[in-house]
Parts: sequence; C-alpha cells; structure tokens
Amino acid sequence: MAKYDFVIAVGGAPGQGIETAGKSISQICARYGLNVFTYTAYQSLIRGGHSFLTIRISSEPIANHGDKLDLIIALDANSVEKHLPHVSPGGALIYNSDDVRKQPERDDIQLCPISYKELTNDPDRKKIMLNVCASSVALQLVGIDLAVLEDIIVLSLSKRKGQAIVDANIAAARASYDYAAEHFTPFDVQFEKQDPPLAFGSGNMLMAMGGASAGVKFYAAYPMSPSTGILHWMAPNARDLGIIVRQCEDEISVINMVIGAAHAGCRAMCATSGGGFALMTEAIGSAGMMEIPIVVVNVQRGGPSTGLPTKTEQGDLWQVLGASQGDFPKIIVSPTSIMDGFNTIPELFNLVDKFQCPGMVITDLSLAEGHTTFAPDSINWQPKIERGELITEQGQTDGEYQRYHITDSGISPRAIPGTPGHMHVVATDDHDEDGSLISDEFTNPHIRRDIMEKRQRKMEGILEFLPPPTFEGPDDAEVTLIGWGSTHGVMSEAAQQLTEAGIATNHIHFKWLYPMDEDAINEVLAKSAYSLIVECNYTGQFARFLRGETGFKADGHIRKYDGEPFMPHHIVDGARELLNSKTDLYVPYQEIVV
Amino acid sequence: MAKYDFVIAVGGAPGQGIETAGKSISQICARYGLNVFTYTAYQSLIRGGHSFLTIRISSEPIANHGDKLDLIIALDANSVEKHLPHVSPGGALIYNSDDVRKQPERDDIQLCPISYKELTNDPDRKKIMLNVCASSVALQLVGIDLAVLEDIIVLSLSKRKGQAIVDANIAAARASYDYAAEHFTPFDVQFEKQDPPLAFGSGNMLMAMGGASAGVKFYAAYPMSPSTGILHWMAPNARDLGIIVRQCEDEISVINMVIGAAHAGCRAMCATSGGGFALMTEAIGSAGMMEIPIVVVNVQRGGPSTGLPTKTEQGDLWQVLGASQGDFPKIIVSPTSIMDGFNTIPELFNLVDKFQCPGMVITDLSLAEGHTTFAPDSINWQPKIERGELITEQGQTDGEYQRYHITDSGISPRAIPGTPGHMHVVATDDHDEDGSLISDEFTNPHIRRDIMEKRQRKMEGILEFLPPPTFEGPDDAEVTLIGWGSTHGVMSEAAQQLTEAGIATNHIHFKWLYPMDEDAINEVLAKSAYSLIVECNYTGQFARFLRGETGFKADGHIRKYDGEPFMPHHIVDGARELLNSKTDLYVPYQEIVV
Amino acid sequence: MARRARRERPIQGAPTARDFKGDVNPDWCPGCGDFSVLSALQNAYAKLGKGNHDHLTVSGIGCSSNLPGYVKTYGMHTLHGRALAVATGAKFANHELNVVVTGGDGDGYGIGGNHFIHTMRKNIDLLYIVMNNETYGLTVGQASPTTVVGEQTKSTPFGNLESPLNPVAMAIVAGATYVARAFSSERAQLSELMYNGMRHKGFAFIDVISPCVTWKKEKMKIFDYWKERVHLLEDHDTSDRASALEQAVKTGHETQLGLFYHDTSRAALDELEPVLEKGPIAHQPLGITQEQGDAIIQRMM
Amino acid sequence: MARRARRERPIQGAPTARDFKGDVNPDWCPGCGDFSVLSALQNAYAKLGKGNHDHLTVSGIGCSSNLPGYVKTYGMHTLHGRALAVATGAKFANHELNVVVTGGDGDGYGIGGNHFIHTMRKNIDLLYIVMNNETYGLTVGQASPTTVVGEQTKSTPFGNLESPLNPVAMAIVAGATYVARAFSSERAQLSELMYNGMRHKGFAFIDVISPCVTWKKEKMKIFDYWKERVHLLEDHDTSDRASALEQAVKTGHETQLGLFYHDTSRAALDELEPVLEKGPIAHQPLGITQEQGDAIIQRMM
Ligand SMILES: Cc1ncc(C[n+]2csc(CCOP(=O)(O)OP(=O)(O)O)c2C)c(N)n1
Ligand SMILES: Cc1ncc(C[n+]2csc(CCOP(=O)(O)OP(=O)(O)O)c2C)c(N)n1
Ligand code: SF4
Ligand code: SF4
Ligand SMILES: [Mg+2]
Ligand SMILES: [Mg+2]
Repeated sequence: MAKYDFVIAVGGAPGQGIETAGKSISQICARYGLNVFTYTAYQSLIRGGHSFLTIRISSEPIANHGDKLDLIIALDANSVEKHLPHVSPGGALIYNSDDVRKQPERDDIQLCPISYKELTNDPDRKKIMLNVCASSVALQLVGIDLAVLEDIIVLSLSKRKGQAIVDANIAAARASYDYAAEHFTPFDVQFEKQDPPLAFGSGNMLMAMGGASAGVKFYAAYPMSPSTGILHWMAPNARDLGIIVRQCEDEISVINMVIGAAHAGCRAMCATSGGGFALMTEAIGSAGMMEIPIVVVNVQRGGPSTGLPTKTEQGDLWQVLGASQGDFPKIIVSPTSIMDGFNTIPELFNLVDKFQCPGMVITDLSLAEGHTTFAPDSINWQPKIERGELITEQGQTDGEYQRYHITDSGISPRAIPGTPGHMHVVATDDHDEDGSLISDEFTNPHIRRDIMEKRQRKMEGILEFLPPPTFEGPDDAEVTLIGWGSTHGVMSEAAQQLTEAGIATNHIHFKWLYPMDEDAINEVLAKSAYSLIVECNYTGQFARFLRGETGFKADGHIRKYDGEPFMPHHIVDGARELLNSKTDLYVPYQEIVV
Repeated sequence: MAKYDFVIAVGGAPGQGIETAGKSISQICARYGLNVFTYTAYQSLIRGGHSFLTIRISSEPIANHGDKLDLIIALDANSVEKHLPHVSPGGALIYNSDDVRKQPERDDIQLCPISYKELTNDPDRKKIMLNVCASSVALQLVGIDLAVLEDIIVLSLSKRKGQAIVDANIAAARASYDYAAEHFTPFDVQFEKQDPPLAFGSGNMLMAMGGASAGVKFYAAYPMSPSTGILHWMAPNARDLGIIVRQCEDEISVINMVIGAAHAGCRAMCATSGGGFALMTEAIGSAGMMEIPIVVVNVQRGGPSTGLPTKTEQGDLWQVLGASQGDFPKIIVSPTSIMDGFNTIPELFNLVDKFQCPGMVITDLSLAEGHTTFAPDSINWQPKIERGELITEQGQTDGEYQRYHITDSGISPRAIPGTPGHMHVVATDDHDEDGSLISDEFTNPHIRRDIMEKRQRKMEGILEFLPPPTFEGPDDAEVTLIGWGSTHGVMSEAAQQLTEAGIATNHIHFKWLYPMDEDAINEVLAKSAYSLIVECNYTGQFARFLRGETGFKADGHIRKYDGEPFMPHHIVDGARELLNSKTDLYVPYQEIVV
Repeated sequence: MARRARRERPIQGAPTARDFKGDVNPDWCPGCGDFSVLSALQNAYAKLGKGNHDHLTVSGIGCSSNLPGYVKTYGMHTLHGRALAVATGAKFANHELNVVVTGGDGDGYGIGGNHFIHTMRKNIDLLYIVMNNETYGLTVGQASPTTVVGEQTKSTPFGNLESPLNPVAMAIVAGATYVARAFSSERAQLSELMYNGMRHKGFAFIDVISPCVTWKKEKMKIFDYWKERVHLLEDHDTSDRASALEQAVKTGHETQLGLFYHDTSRAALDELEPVLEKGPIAHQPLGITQEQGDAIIQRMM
Repeated sequence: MARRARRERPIQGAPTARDFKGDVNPDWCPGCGDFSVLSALQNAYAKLGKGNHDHLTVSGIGCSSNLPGYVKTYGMHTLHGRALAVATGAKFANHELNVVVTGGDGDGYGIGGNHFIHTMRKNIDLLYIVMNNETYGLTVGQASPTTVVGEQTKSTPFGNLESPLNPVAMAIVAGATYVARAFSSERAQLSELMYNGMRHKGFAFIDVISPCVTWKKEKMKIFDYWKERVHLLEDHDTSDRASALEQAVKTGHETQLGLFYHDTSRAALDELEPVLEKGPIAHQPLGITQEQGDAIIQRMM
C-alpha cells in the first residue's frame, strides 16, 4: 500500500463552519482507517477573528500536525491573502472566487477557485454551505469517495436541521465534487482505505473518558479554556455513566468539593487551566495534609495571567511544582500523547488512592484540544482499579483505629465516613496519629517530626511506581533531544528527521515529573549525546527543574513561547543551528501567522 | 566592661502574663543598653496550652535565641515539671512554691521557690501578679536595679489599670526583690548599663516600619498568623502616618486591592502566610502581566496546609517561586535579620517601581515574631525613594503614548490614571504595546514573542541590582555553611562556634533569591569547603532550587522541620556529625519541648 | 488540651448526648459561647437517633471551627472558609450521611462568603451552624463582617467604619430554605432548631450569637449585653418569605431569636439529581461497562 | 478586531459620547446586547462632563469584561471575578477618580460573588454595571448563577437544576445604596441610570439584562423574549428599603426595570476615612518625617 502524509488546512472566520469542515474531513479519513492529527489556531473571541485548522492525514501513525500544508481551503478573502504563501510547493489552494477581488498569484501550486453562486442554490447567499463545497472539492482532489462525505452530512445534519437542509448540502457537495473532477488536477497522493476504521477525539475527551474508566463518580468544574472540553464531555455523559457533574461558583469550590467527595469515598476529579489552578493551590496542600486522594488536571495555555486563552504553552510547571505551602506528598504527571491522556488518569488514580495524596496532571492546549484518530480496541475501558488500603466496613480493623497511624510505608488505612467504628477527624492543622491537632497539645515537636516523616515516607514508595523517562532512538547518537509531556510526538518526529538527514538523534522523554528518582533518571540521561532540552516556555522551566533534581545541565535549549505549538522542523532547524553555533538557545520563528 | 551572654526563659499557661513578663525584662535590658533577642514558643490556642518565652541578653550583638537557658521562670506547676531539665548547669529555676506539690530536684542549679501568698496581699489569690514577682526575683539575681522595673510597671499599667493596681504591683515587686536578695545567691553575671539605651521590636513591626518609611500609603490585610503583627502595627499608626489600612473579606481581595491602589499611583503592600499567599498567587501573575509594582510579604509558618500556625518553617520557597502560571518578571527576597526586614522593604519598593513587577518577601515566624533590640539611630527613616519611569503629568511624553512601549530595557514609562493625555488599558490578557489584546487581533505570535521578550528583558536589568550572597569567615575553611533568609543569625554564630572549636567554618548566605545570577553566585560558591546547606524544611527546597539555577550540589544538609527554630548547637552538632559520617543529612533533635 | 481516653464501643440503645462527646476536650476559653453550641449539637445528634458514623461534621478554621474535634462523629477540619464546599462534595458522594457544617462568622461570612451564597442558592441539604461572635477569635480579635460600626478592635483601633452584614436576611434572599437565629445561652431552643434543621431536607442555616469572652471589650459582660438585646420571634408565619425578610431586615440593635423561614416546597439539589437515584455514588461500583464504552466509541466514529 | 487610529487630542468643549469611543472596535458578536451598554456608558461619561483621564473603567474577564478596551478612559482589564476588589483599591488610592466597574454575571455573581457582597456592605463609591446575559458567554455558553431552572446549556445538557440568584434583592440586603435594573435595549433609561449612579456617592449597582445572541437557545429571538417580560417599575418610593426589597423579591418570570433603591443617608467608605481628608493618597508625598519616626522609636523604648 502507498505511504502518504498529507496536510489539509481550513482557514476562515469563526462561524464559517471551519470546525464542521474539519470534523467532516477528519471523520471521513478516520472511517477510511487513516491516521489524523489536527490542531486549530483560534482566538479568545466568539465572533470575529480568524481560525485556522490543520488536518494532517497519514497512512502511518502520526502525533503532531506536521511541517507542511499541501492543500489549503480558504473560506474567506482574508484567508486567501493570509495563507497563499503557506501552501507547500506542489500543493493547492481552494477559495471562493465570488469573494476575491484580485486573483491570488502563485505558479508553483494549483489554484482552485470555486464559485459559491454557481455551485449552490442558496437564495440568501449566506455562504453557510461554503464549507461543504470546499470540503467536497478537497476530497475529490485526494480521491475520497463522494458517498462517504454524503454519509457524514446526513449523520451530522439530519437530527438537528431537517431534510431540506440536508438535501441542499448534499446537492452542493455533489455539484462541487463534480466541478472539481472536471476543472482541477487531482493530487498524486490518493487516499486509500485501510483497516480498521478509526475513532476520532480530542485530548480533553480522552482524559474525560480515562476518568470515566477509572471510576470517577464526581467531577466538578468551573469553565476555563482550554480545559472546558472535559466538562463538555462529562456533562452529557453523566447520567448514562452515573457520574455527578457539578459546575461550581469558582475554582476554589471546585477543588474543595472534589476533596469532600473523595473523602466520602468517591474517585473525584477536576480540571482547569493556569489561573484556576492558582486558586486551587491552597486546597491541594490541604488534600496533602488530610491525605485525601484527588486528581487535578491543569491544561496549560499561554501565560502569564489570563495570557493567551486559546494558545498553547508549557509554562505552568513551576506553578504545579510549587502548588501550596510546605512540603507534602504529591504526584505530577504529564501525558505524552492524546492517547496517553486516557491511560494516565486511571494510572494516576491508582497511585493517589494507594498513597492518599493529590495527583496533578499537567498538560496543555496542544494535546487537550488537538484531535487524533485511534483504533477503537486500543482503548482499555476496564483498566486495573486499585483503591489502596480502604476501610469501608466495620471489623476491618481490630480495636482502636487511628486515621494517621504511623507505618513504615507512611500509608495509614483510610476509613470512609459512614463506616461504623472508625470515627475520626481529618484536619488541615497538623495532627497526631489519631487526628487530634498537634496545636491542641503543646505543639510537640517530636510528634510533629514523626508525622511529617510518616507523610513524606510515602514519596519513597511512590518512586518505585514511576517509570524512568523513555529513551528512543540510536544509543550512539550525535544529538539527544530531551522533553516532557505534550511534545513527545513532535520531538520523536524531529529526531527521526534529523537521523534521516544524517544527524543521528535520540530522544529522552519525561512523563512522570514528580517525584524524580535522581539515580534512575541520571542513568538514562547518561546516554545523552549533545543534549538539547525542548520546551514550550520562556525560562526553561523544565530544564531548571531537571537540573535541580539531577544536576543535569543540557548543552542547549530550544524554546517556544509565541503561543503556537512546535512543528517538527522547528526542532530540526534548532538542532542544526545549535550544533553549529556557540549559543545555547534557539527560538524558532513561527512562519504560519493566523 | 564585662562580656556576658545570658538567657532568661519564662514558661506558663497563656493568660499568666508571660508576654508581659517577657516584655518587661526585655525592655529593662534594652534601657540598660543590652542586646536582647527573644523567641516565644506557643500554640494556636487562645487559652490553655503552654507558652515558653526565651529572652537572650548579651553585652554583644546577638541574632538568635541562643543555646542555653540560664534562668527559667516557671509560672505554673506544669512549667516546673517540663522545664526543670532545661536549666543549664549552674543556672537557676524560679517557681511558685504554693503551687508545687513535690519540690523539684536538681543539685547542679539553684532552686528559687517563692510563695505568692507571702509576697503579695492579693486577696483572691488570682496570681495575676505572679509574673511581676518572678521577674523581680530574676532581675535581682542578675543585678538590675529595682527602680527600673518600677518604672516599667508604672508605664505599662498606669494608663489602663489605675493607681491601686499599680501600687499593688509595685509592692509585690519590692517584696519579691527583697526576698530574693535575702534568700538566693546572685549570678556571677551581673548586668551593667551600656550606652545608648536601645529600642525593642519584632520583625513584623520592623517590616511595617520599613513599609511606612518606603512610602507605603495603602496596606491591606486579612489576618493570618504569623503575619498579623504587620496589620497590628499599621492599623494604629495609619491615621498618624496617612496610610489607608483595609481589612478585607479574604486574601484574594487583599492583593487585588493592592494592585488597584498601586496602579492608581500608591506604593501598596500586603502580608500573609502560606495559605493566604496561595490564594494570592493568581493575582501576583496579573501584576506581572499588567506590569504593576506591588510588594507581597509571605511570613512562613509550619506547613503543609493550615499546618502549625504558631511555628516556624522555611517551607514556602517553592510556592513563592511558582506563584502563578506562566513566566513573568518578579523579585524574591528573604530578609536575613529582624533589622534587615526594615531595610528590605524600601529596597524592594525601589526595585519593583523601577522594573514594574511584583516583589515578594519571604520570611518566617522566627524573624517576624522574634523581637530584638536595636539602636534608635540605626533606623533610616528616610531611605532613598526611586519611583522609576512614572508619568504623572501631561506633557511628559510627546505625542502618542504606549503603555507597553517596547524598549531595550523592557521598561515602559508608566502613566498614572488621572494624568491627562495618557489613557490606556492595562490587561491580564496578553497585549500589544498599546495595551490592546493580542487575542483581539488574530493572536499574532510575533507580537506575542516581542512583548514577552520585552517583559522578560527586565529580568536582566534586575540582576544588576541584586548583590550576590554574602560570604563571611575565613577563606580557608574546613566547612562552609550555606543558608538563606532568617537563619543568618543562628548560622553565623554556629560558624563562629565551629571555628572556635577548631573546625574553621565560613558562611555563605542568600538574601536575594530570584532572579539568580548563575555566574556571580558560582563565583561565591566556588569558595566553598565541605559545604552544608542549612534550612528549615523537609525536602531541602533551597538546595534543590540553588542546584537548578547554578548546578551547585552541596556535600550535606542540615534540615529542621519540627516547628522550632534552629539553635546554634543544632548546626554545630550537625556539621560535626556530617563531617565524620557517610550520610549527607542531619536532622537535629529538638531538646526543648514546650 | 488533655485528650480523654478513646471510646470505640458502639452506641447501646437510643443514643444520648454523651455518645457524641469527642475524644478531645475543647480548648476554648472558659466561658466561651461555643461550649453551649457544642452541647446543643450533641443533644441534637442524639435526638436524631442515628449512629455516630452516620454523621459528618465539617468545619473551616477558627476557634469555632475546632468543633468537629469535640464531637464523636466523622469529621473534617478543612481550610479557612471552605467548609461548605467540602461538605457539598461529601454530601453528593454520600447523600445518606447527615452532614453538619460548623464555623465562625469570619470563616463563613468573610472569606467563605461566596460559598455561603451559592450553597444556599443551590439548596444543598446541609445544616450550617455559624457561631457568630462578631470577631475573628482565633487570630486574636480583629473586626469581622458582623462587627458593629464604631467598635474598636485590633484592626480597627479607631472604631470600625464598615456596616455589618445581616446573615439572616442574606440567607433568605440567597435561597436557604430553613433560616434561624439563636443565642448560645438559649441552649434548648438552639438544640431544637438544630434538630429540626437536620431533619429539614435542604439548606438549613442557624446564625448563633455565641459570644467571645476574650476579645470583646465587655469581656464576660458580653452575655448581659446580648441578653438585653435578644427576644423571641413571635407570631410569625415561618412559611411567609416576605414577612421573614421583613423581620430579618428589621434587626438592628435588637435581635430576634427563632425560626425566620421554613420552605418545604423546594427540593434539595441531591433530590433533583437522577444519578443519585441508585443510592450514594460512593457505594456504586467503579468504572463503566464495556457496553457503555463501546457506545462512547461508536459516537466518535 | 481592527484597531482604529489613535486619537490623543484633548476633549474640546463639553464632552460628547464620541469622545469616549475607544481605540479598539468591540469584538462582540453582531447583535450582542453589550453594544448598547457600551454606548449608554459612553453617553453617561459624556454627560458627567469630566475629562477622559478622570475616569477609570475596571473589568474582570468575559465578553462583557472586554468593555474597558472600547472606551476612551483609563482602564483595567483585571482577573476574572476580581474587578470590584481592584477598583476598591484604585478608589482608595485616588478617590477623585470616577471609578466604573463593568462585567458579566459569571464574573460578578459567580466567581466574584464574595467581593460583590462585601463591596456593597462597605458602600464603596463605585458604579458597578453587570451585563447579565444569564450565561458564560466567553467560555462558550455554560450555565451561570442567573441561568433559569431547566435551561439546557453546555454544562447542563439535561436542564439546569439550580435556582438562579436574584442580584437586585441581594444588593439591597447586602448594603448597596443605589440599586437598579435595566435592559440594554432601553438605552436611554440605562444611560440615565448610569449617569445618576456615577453621581451617587456610594455603591451604585445596575443589573443590566444584556442578551447573548450566540449561546442562548433562542438566539436573536432572545430580545423578544425579554421585551415580553420587562416592564417599568412604577409608583415606587426608591427611598423605601422594605418596599424596594419587596419589589425585588417578586421578580420571577417578569422583570421590573428602573431604580429600586436609593439611599442618600449612608456615607461612602472613603468619606469616613480621615486619612483621605488631605486629598488622594496617590498624590501625597511618600514616606514619613523624621519626627514621626522618632515618635515611633520612642514608643519602642
Ligand atoms: C487562608 C487563610 N487566611 C487566614 C487564616 C487565619 N485565620 C484563622 S482563623 C481566622 C478567623 C476566625 O474567625 P471566625 O471564623 O469568626 O472564628 P472564631 O475564631 O471567631 O470562632 C483566620 C483569619 C487562615 N487560616 N487561612
Ligand atoms: C480564574 C478563572 N477561571 C475561569 C476563567 C475562564 N472564564 C473566562 S470568561 C468566563 C465567564 C464569563 O462569563 P460572564 O462573566 O458572564 O461574561 P460574559 O462572557 O457572559 O459576558 C470564564 C469562566 C478565567 N479567565 N479565570
Ligand atoms: S477567643 Fe473568644 S471565640 Fe475563641 S475560644 Fe476564646 S472566647 Fe471563644
Ligand atoms: S457570545 Fe454572547 S455575550 Fe459574548 S459577544 Fe457573543 S453575543 Fe455577546
Ligand atoms: Mg468569629
Ligand atoms: Mg454572562
């Protein structure tokens, strides 16, 4: 079978149906069994502004939105102007000729003007079907069957819009498809069906699904981009799956409700972005002190402060590391792909249940709002669920029960309210083994030390469960790329590109961020060649953290902080440049301005 | 003149007048021109519990509460039992014999029983003057003039209590003094008057005074131990000094009010402890983004969470480092003594005004609630005030004004609302030079990069103003102690003790914590011998941070996290033990349990 | 303070107030109003007739918020101001628990004000008892949102300039369905109000005048101060919201004690949640079935 | 959206609404109710007759909170929910500024609820305009604290279960001294209420029905929905608090427009602060005198 890697992008104003066009094209490809990865650049506006949706389609697995734009659909004149330079040589631009005063000029690509007026009989000329027309042309150019598009139109419109609208859309699709067949040259690349058909979803959806599979029964949220997708999945699925979903008055109530629900026996979770996370920090420490297992997701966006609500960044690492005062056990993890987002949630719940502490997931817009295809059977709906030492029935302990009993592991069996014979008070003030406040009895420094050490001993136990960073690529390399979380896909591909270009490159990637096992990590880092830490923030938050925990100092850094995610070539170019220069920092130039 | 270093401690239940006794003794010594440093161990209780006040008095400057307890005043039976073992050999214990069933037994100290019944004619036997009786005995033993005590009684009681009470107290003081002269042996050490008389105050008071001297005109607070002392100084002084003091509904409103006041042209400040600081973090980032200069003080207490409200710790460093999402300019400083607390505030205000960013002071209970003497003329009431590039009048700029004008220094002149001709909007969303939201115009990644770099360039400018860590002691040493903030005094003394004991020791101390100038700091750290980082928290927050910023890895660590501050011998013992062992961590045992 | 011996024996027969005595003795100042609130609560718990383990007592931080340590039920001593949010989560996780929230005026009306309003708006099935001493007791006596105008405190040495909040009127407007005011010295009435508040399905709120004898200028005379000012709310139809509001707004120097408002018509939020029909979610099996999963995937294709 | 040319010329003669047009054009959806609120505000600013630089417009985060960018005054676009706190600080720093706070229902009644109550209780001299669209517009249409029961939104796909808050009644109870409700389509009334609210010394609050045409099921029909429901508050004595409250509580499916309550007897907090007698603290010389310092030291000896 032919191998191909093709990128279609759709540009236009919000409200022009970019998302619909993108979803249709992606879904069609998914049904064809093709691998899809999408990324949307947009603004924090409801109307106005400009959106640009990149759909990368490949016969092979992919995990980023790629380097090139083979075919651009420009839904408005602004997009024609903006994106004409972005079409890769040999590519094509589809646009509405009714709209464009000056015909676009480029010799090295195929220009595909279509006339909305001629292709539809939309009396109001509202151009509401323009996305359908343009998608049809695009699909024709890459050899997709019109029938599949029709199916999708029927499926997505029928319920809501009624037959007349469906018919009009299908007619417009047909006319456009035929028009393309007649007037334009198809691409050399022609998509072929593969097996099996794939499903398609976003990082937010998959984290929510991961939560459901892990047994989350209480989900609370206050809307905040780019984490809101999790709420928007949980809310409609709540009744079916028996999950209580609460929208709260603010993020402080969100996390405190989650703590209450977790203490009363539920697996409970919440998600937010940087600003909401800041408001949650005090309570994260309280979960550490009361030893209540919770999961908090921070989907990073461009910072600081309100920042860039619709843009990506890995800029909250130190906020998550420093969440709340004092030292307390905690686990921080950063999923390395959209699919990993699914698996991370049950993995983390098992750990926080075992070690009775808060768990934090730090991810970002590029994964959470990015979409990908996946094989339906790659989802394990029934992951292992381990709730740790839980007391839910009388008689599980004999005699006196002490909630914070001092043990070698630091783990004290946890009784759930409602269980006879195990009454106790959990407190955010420091406390004795039985939960009574240390301040209530002369603030004994010895008791304090014992209980602090008990809590912190859990961190040693946690370490045993956290795998070291992954190592991929040749042992014997010229360059080592080091990254964390969401950039795994784009870094992998960059490493491969560099290797193919003769610069043998390997790749070390961190998913579990805290606690860090210095020796185990240094063992992996010892395999580094000329090492470059790649991250999406200004100050090198991960590089500084990693150095603090392990002493490792990278040879150079590739950092991006303009809001747009890395493309593979940004990293490839950076590695080349740094290899040949005396500087140790490369900041890629963002070519595609949306 | 004779040199001496003497420690008096007072133990009892809250309500027995420990604070009054302590204050009287301290004030008398201050008037004698002696150096005093006090530390009080107490609980988060209003009544009940047990307080223990340590008053170290010396002819030489001192900056911690010392290692020994020469004379203990036990105001209740519980204190006798608790503290009998704590009296240093050759010392003395004063207690109320009416109260004690079993006479305390120790051969190596002087036992000084007094009978409240006999010394006073308090008909109700409420023992409200017991503190006065015991203090008088104590002062007699160290050679202080009774007249001075009488002065203090008159001064502190007359206004509130009326003549009869004053007379009764003075009578009790005289009777006790005479009784002591007759029955007990005076100490070899006899206090002598020195010049000049000294003033006496706490770290909180001195930080508040520093604020007033720096020109703070707006102070907001929500009460939280151990920072409340600043509010309690500001509130009664407000009208005199023209400061608006507001108690707010919560810490979130505190900091947001401070931001509003600062933007409108005031020097504005607030203080809190760890939990309140957590709630403030979101707004700290907003000050970074809007480029509004503010000063926030975090007086650390024992954590995590509500933790130990009346105990000390250096456990919030990572919280302060990680306050708020994303990267933004900020300055973090940790005063190294009570007096340094005064100077730090105007220093920091000049920096944040110049660089238009948030400044954070991280200190702790041991300094904030510790009291010390100081020479009245050591206070510079009129420190240099530099407000940076401020526009307060029309015509200061010609033509178009851009609030976030991109400059080489990253500093953009700041117009104060009310100034004609310079209208602009400051925003927590990222914005263009003129303040308009980037999201409002296609989220241009190039503009974003430029404005981000503009902001962050300020960090380079800040670095030039921050002195490197101090280096004290012999260049050629066997041991180097490294610390930060409040532990300067105790570490200095430990270094001296070690040196005197034949282990030449020097001492590197950090006041300015962020940003860190890697090269300048490494130059100082290069002078290290066998290096020990001393800090008051569990995970070695400073050690990990320092390693991340500079690569420096210490040879060993001395850490305390039981709530009580270091005493010099804790560090001395730790250094000895670590020098002779293979481990790299020493956690001192807290002998005095209160 | 001194801890008493731990008693783990289950309640024999009908519970008594003694069965709800906690393992730790209160560390409140002698004479503090909170002692009476505690004993009234122990009585009310006993009267309700359930086992200790069926109750969850939740508080924030403050003198008053130390209460959960002094009753023998499950307890949570959470963050300053956050008790209502934590309690809401616990209630949703296990709506069979009797969840009682206790705290102070600073905790509930100051830093916790937003949760206060919204928990009432949502009519969460809790009993909320505020020990209103018109001061921040634990932090040694600053003004609170209920401190009267002119009062000198540590934070207002020249007299408080801010008008106090009217918690009862706020509660009625915000949507609480059981709203009362009590005085700690009127312990029988208080206990009865608590008992009925626990039985009420929906948000029950009792603002209890619980004097602080340490930071109030009048010290122990504070009780006399209040005794002169309180009188019973009489001839009042508790189902009439307008009249309840009228009575509540009137409160100035005089304070009425009793039940202002009782609305039995509005369902508590947990009663409206179909998800809870199968019983507490804390008792449901974890995870989802393969069929449910397959259906989700189907919608993604 | 497209930025307009910057105009720095000072206002000539009496200001007009045009003088208060900002440098940036609103990015609201065509038809959004907020446009009318903006133009009513520009009118009110003009009518007040001060220079642009004498006003400070402060907001939080939300569609409605973008407003300060669209008026030509000093502006602060602060954090979500925190505008009232920031504005209070600014007002104390310079009480000669006319400080107007604008925002949405989520911003003000949701996350900002605690500042809302307490700023009113303290009677801070601000005008607070809430563009109440009963939804979280900017985050694409979840339920807000004013969303009605049963409404389907992104966060309540099966219908909202929570009762909405009554902002006008809350304001009256919490201590606001000028309380009104308006409808963005009734622009003249709205502008008049704003103008009088700015002149009122104390906390002035206007809850403005400002429909969202994008996330409300009825889309553009939302205006018809409201037009059917609103009517003017008539024959009402605005100085009578009890009657104002009675009117406010009545609000159900029908909504009354106009000034509910106006209390001119209570001083604004800045008027009570002796420290401000010398003029704005932002204009005072920094630091303290040597004499003041010496006196402080004296007390420490
Ligand atoms: C976030 C936070 N801010 C401040 C504090 C300090 N604090 C502890 S108790 C308290 C006030 C208590 O007042 P109230 O709730 O009325 O209880 P009372 O002591 O009067 O019973 C405060 C401000 C805290 N623990 N946490
Ligand atoms: C701390 C925090 N939480 C959440 C958000 C996300 N957020 C932005 S606007 C908004 C709601 C806006 O609703 P409203 O105030 O009613 O304004 P509208 O858009 O409806 O005018 C939210 C939740 C945020 N910016 N900050
Ligand atoms: S300080 Fe006041 S509220 Fe606190 S325990 Fe003492 S009397 Fe009660
Ligand atoms: S989403 Fe709604 S509130 Fe926001 S601008 Fe559009 S119409 Fe207005
Ligand atoms: Mg109180
Ligand atoms: Mg809204």
